[in-house]
Amino acid sequence: MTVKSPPTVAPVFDDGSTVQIPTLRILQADGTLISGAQTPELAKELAHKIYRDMVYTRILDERMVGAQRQGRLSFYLTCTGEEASVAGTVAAFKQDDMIMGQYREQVALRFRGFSTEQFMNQLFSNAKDLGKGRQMPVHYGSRDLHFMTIRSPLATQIPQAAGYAYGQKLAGNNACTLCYFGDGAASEGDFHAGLNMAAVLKSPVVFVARNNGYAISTLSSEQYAGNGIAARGLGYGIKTIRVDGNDILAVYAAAIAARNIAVQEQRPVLIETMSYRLGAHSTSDDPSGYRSAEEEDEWRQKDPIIRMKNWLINQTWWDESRDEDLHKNYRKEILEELKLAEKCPKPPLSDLITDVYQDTPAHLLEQFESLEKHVAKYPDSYKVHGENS
Amino acid sequence: MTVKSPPTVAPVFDDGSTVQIPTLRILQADGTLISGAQTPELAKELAHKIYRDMVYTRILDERMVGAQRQGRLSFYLTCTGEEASVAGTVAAFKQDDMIMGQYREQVALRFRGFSTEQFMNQLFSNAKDLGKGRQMPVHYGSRDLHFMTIRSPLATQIPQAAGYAYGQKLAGNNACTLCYFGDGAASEGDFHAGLNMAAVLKSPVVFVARNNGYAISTLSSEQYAGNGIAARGLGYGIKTIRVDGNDILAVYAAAIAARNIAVQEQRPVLIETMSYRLGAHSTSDDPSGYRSAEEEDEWRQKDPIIRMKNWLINQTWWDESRDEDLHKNYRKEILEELKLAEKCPKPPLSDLITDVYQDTPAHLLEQFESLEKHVAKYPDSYKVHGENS
Amino acid sequence: MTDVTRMNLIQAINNGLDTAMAADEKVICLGEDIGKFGGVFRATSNLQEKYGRPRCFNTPLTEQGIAGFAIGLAAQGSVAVAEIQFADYIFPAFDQIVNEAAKFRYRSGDEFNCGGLTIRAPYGGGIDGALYHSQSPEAYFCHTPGLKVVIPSNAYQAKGLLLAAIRDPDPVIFFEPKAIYRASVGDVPNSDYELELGVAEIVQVGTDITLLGWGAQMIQIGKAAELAAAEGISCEVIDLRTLLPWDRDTVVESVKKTGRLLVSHEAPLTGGFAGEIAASIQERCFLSLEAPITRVTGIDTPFPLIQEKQYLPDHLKIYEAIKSSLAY
Amino acid sequence: MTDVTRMNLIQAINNGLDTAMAADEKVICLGEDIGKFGGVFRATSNLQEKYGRPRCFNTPLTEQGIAGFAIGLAAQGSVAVAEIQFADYIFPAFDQIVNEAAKFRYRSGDEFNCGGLTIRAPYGGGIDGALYHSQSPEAYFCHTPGLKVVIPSNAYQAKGLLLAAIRDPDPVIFFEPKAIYRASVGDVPNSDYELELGVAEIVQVGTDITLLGWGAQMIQIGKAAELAAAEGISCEVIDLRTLLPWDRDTVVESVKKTGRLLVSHEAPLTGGFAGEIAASIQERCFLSLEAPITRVTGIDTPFPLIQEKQYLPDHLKIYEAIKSSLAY
Ligand SMILES: Cc1ncc(C[n+]2csc(CCOP(=O)(O)OP(=O)(O)O)c2C)c(N)n1
Ligand SMILES: Cc1ncc(C[n+]2csc(CCOP(=O)(O)OP(=O)(O)O)c2C)c(N)n1
Ligand SMILES: [Mg+2]
Ligand SMILES: [Mg+2]
Repeated sequence: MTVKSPPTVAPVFDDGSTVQIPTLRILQADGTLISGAQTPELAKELAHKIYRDMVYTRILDERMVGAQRQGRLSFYLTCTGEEASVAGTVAAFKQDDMIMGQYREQVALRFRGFSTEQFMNQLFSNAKDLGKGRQMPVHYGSRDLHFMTIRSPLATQIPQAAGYAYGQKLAGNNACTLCYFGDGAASEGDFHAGLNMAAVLKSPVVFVARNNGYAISTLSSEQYAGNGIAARGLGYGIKTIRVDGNDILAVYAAAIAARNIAVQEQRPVLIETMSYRLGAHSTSDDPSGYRSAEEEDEWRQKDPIIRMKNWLINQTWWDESRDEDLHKNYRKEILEELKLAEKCPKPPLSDLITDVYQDTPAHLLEQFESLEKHVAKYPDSYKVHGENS
Repeated sequence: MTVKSPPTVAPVFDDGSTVQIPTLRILQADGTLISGAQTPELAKELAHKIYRDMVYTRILDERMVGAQRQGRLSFYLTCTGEEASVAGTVAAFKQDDMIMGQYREQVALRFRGFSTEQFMNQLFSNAKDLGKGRQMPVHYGSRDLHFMTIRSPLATQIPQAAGYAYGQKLAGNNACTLCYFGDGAASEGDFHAGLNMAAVLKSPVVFVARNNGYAISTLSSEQYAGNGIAARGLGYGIKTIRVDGNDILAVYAAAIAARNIAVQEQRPVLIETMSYRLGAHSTSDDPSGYRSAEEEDEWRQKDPIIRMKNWLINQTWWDESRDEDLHKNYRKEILEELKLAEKCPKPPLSDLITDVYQDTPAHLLEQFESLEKHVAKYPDSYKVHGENS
Repeated sequence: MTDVTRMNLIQAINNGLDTAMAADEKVICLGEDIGKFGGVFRATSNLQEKYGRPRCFNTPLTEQGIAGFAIGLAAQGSVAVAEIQFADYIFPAFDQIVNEAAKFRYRSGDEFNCGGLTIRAPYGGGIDGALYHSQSPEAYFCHTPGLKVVIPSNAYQAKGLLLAAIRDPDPVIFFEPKAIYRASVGDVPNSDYELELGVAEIVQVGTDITLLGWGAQMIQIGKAAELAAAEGISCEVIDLRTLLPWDRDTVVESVKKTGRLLVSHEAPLTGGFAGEIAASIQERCFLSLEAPITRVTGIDTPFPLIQEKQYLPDHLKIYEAIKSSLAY
Repeated sequence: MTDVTRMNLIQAINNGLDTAMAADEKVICLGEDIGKFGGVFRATSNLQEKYGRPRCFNTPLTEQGIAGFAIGLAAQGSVAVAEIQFADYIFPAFDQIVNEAAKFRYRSGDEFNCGGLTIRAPYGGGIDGALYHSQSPEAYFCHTPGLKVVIPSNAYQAKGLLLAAIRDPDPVIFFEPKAIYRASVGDVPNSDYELELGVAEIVQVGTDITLLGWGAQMIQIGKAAELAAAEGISCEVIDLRTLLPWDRDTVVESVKKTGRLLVSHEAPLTGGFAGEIAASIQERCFLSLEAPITRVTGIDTPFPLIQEKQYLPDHLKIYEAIKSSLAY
């Protein structure tokens, strides 16, 4: 029917291994360009911003893992190792393009302008958390910054992103959607539904598959048998590119081109960023049970932040002393805000029942009334944990 | 990580349109071979059996659509136009390979030895139906014939087939699973889950995607934007082939090779058969609302049964008078069995509650007892429809 | 031009969708075969022709995708009306509905919502559809805070409730009793009107027992009430219309008066929504109840084919249960 | 070697799986991260090492695939024990479970079945897990004829019920109360033993009120019963253990004696399984009931984070409800 397919008389099977999907690379570990590579247009200020946000995120992650170990936080999850995959993509988009992430993309939120205080409010589920203290740490979201609130179920955002972008197309305002997910999430049925629908219905959405080699303990060789996630993009007829996710210039170059395609051609694009989850899956995880320190070390050599720093220094856009200051200032800022957020009161009990519906229905109000009475009877037993009494 | 991918400095996007997936063709409409094509090894008796079963199925379908129009049957659904896609595949498998179909593969069941009486018993939901009159017409199944009972929800059998075949692998008896589904069903999340799991876990299953251009009224151009279903196989690292589904020799050649791969290499295979649903989706459907008579006529010229007949005649394995006899005999047999099945009593009331569990639990027995009493009180109101009183 | 048109339930649905699309260009219809073909039950007939393909289109065959796509559309600010071809096929979308749509506003602290979402699906038995074209899955959704669940029982309700559902600020699951798509005929206003969600309709006032139901069961309940009336039993008949949140006060008031309650639905007994109603009403009407609350429902099996008539709770079963309750 | 080993609930699960795999080579464990890593809660620790990767393996990350694959395995004759990492993530598998596993035998007229299927999932609150690591979805499955639903409340039950579930001829959904995975410790026989499905356990005999629950709620119920005892109230405590099919007779007998029933679960009130129990018991114990059947459950919101303690039905709420019932 609708496929183009030349006739053949040879009964030959193809498992896709002949289909080459190269990896875009621009920057080498020492910060020099690969021969023949072209730097994408990237103004000094923007380069600085990207770098600063990556450094910020690294420090935030280190600090919060520490805070979790100290028992100040119930849970945390880092972006460590994948900062360039995320920063390099978000930097190519417009401020009002919608971002629908998985959970390991805090650098995108930082890039959009989420403040340290806002991060801390969410992490400590305090009364100032935009999410009203309802979700676990790292489930950030901000309407102002066009960053859809993170949810835990994997891959659900993928068909949603296809729909969101379709709505943007009908609205006709040249905005698009940027949707992140992991190599593990790409095995979910929702991945298939979302990418196929976006392709057929021509949604202006850029999918970024963060292929970091793991889904918790599950190796990507236990996740798929084909040529990564990119090979599937080809199957959907989606314009697809694979990039070195630790190479900020390659990621940025791909993302700029991807957004152009999405908005100009009103169709989806898939970027697969090849990288590595340098840390544990989350603070609940211990990777020593399933991978070697050597493997981790190997990837530490490819750190995307160091690589970008080397490039900036080569450009004479940066130097070590500025770098030290940057680190110091961020550490200080984060620690200060952490302390403030910890002390901030928790959300009121009434937040338990609002927003289930736009207007709280009678039966829920009734349930809440009797809960309030009960809590008033036993105030000591229902102190919100972390609450100062 | 685990993908092979050469580096590139060119930010080029690939939407898969450069990936060629040819269509295997052997037989021409007039029954002669395409130049350069090789006939697969196909003994005369087997060729006869395939042809007879295809003719049988065509006649069965015509007759039952007629019976439905006469109001003797509530529902029916034909294989018309796709007989070769199904007969050519099933013929390449062993009798105890498991078949997990969608619903349009009755010729496979016939090939396995399902009798006219058995077809009729299911279609008329009578007491001799192996399925105990519980599912709509065409939901056949037979443990003896290793043909898993058809269910209505689409694509659910795909991950099940991956699991079934995995069990066969562990059992070590060199059997495999043959799993059919349509171009529409291939959009379901279960398709993605099933093919990917089969690929990763190396299940000996042969998937046959019957691409007939439509899912009810939905054109395949509204179903996918890529290079059919085969292109996805490549993405999963599954050995994949596309064949002309109206060319019995091409289908059979592909299927023989596919089963070999599945069993020898213990891995999945995907065959995409390109064909056309010549009839309505079902007796509940009227295709004139969404496609032209011209389009249908065009495809009628490519009828797989006529093409095979021409080949058989060219081989001097068949002639028109035998063909007429065959048709006449089948028509007679089908009509006779139809009448018998119609008159056969319906399943007993007790079949309403058996098989929900292996042993019917107390609460259900209790519900049944009160139902029995009620029905006994109003016998006329609860005559089983179609039941002779 | 008159103010009302005589139409059947499916025409009223079509008319409701037409009205919604005409009134607000943000309204988008999507689903399997709903485009040019107009849907397997013709609910979307002519809508693509009238409003263009971008606003009324076929999707690929994936219910989880349809639900997810529609949630995204709604989050973006569109008003998404998704059709699931049969309620039996809503289960692949269960995660998107229960984990996503229902919790979208709550989990974001109202930063985001998908209130513009409505999911329509034909449900229930009566068409020789067997296991997979007959189910009544409403109870699954009624256990899910954040959703609204609405079921009309006639053409007038169908249009008015559908318009209210589409415009409701929360995600709504809208089940349509397909058995009476054509059989239920009535006068439907041509105007744009809404019937308030969460409000039950007292169909018939009575004194001896309260009969409660929704969807196609209202016809069985009506017939049973007639049979009972012939024996001098006065039934109060209530059509719930919205199951979540349900109009408990109206039911409580009625049961306090009649002292007896019968609830009927097609879905299997165990875990069906009648259980919730019974539990809730026995709590509030304990001292008024003169007999146990009775449930007349499907039995605890998958939906059968050949014994559909035996399986379904019909007017005779309801009538017998009324008599048993009165005789308690 | 002694006959029993002191272990916690998750160790008992691990021990039960080990026992099942040792006894029958057809038993296969599959799920996300369950292989070398042993599962995020360590339920499958060492099983891959012991029985080989073909019999205990990581799957790709797809719950609908895991369920479908496991159904296929079971249909083939294997005994499939699938893990869903959190019960909150069982919803993508809902169609495979509700439309497929539950109806597999029935629809085929017993030509085929997938009775060898068991799906395990940690469920419930108590670990600061918020909306998506805390849900109690048992009621969704209890409305599905063809399934069995089992929930242990301690280590001894966990092993015995799990072995019975794995060997049961019907598909079983097995929810494990993760809040007490480590906290619940007890003596567990080293032998291979099964606890019969469908049979409740009378944990404490009493006369004034029947308290009914399952899973981690049994701890709250136990504490409440103690508080009540201190006030001279004698509670009969029943652990349901199997929710589908549930042991109605045991509950009926108890309520006929005590005249009062309280049911507690973590899931939201509306549509929760306590509703079914209440509806069913008021029908059978109408004349014995001295007060309305009380439900102490989660409220009708998604599962919260910071107000988890307030949300959960705990011993104090149960205690208060006991007193209210007695004072009715
Ligand atoms: C539907 C669903 N299933 C399972 C989980 C549990 N889970 C959380 S993260 C994760 C691994 C995800 O891996 P990947 O998508 O590769 O992202 P990464 O963590 O590597 O960034 C799993 C299994 C979940 N959150 N949602
Ligand atoms: C999960 C599910 N969704 C929807 C349907 C309704 N339905 C039955 S057949 C069909 C079209 C299937 O098309 P395809 O897979 O191409 O098979 P074909 O009929 O062309 O052989 C649809 C939408 C269904 N049976 N199951
Ligand atoms: Mg990953
Ligand atoms: Mg098709």
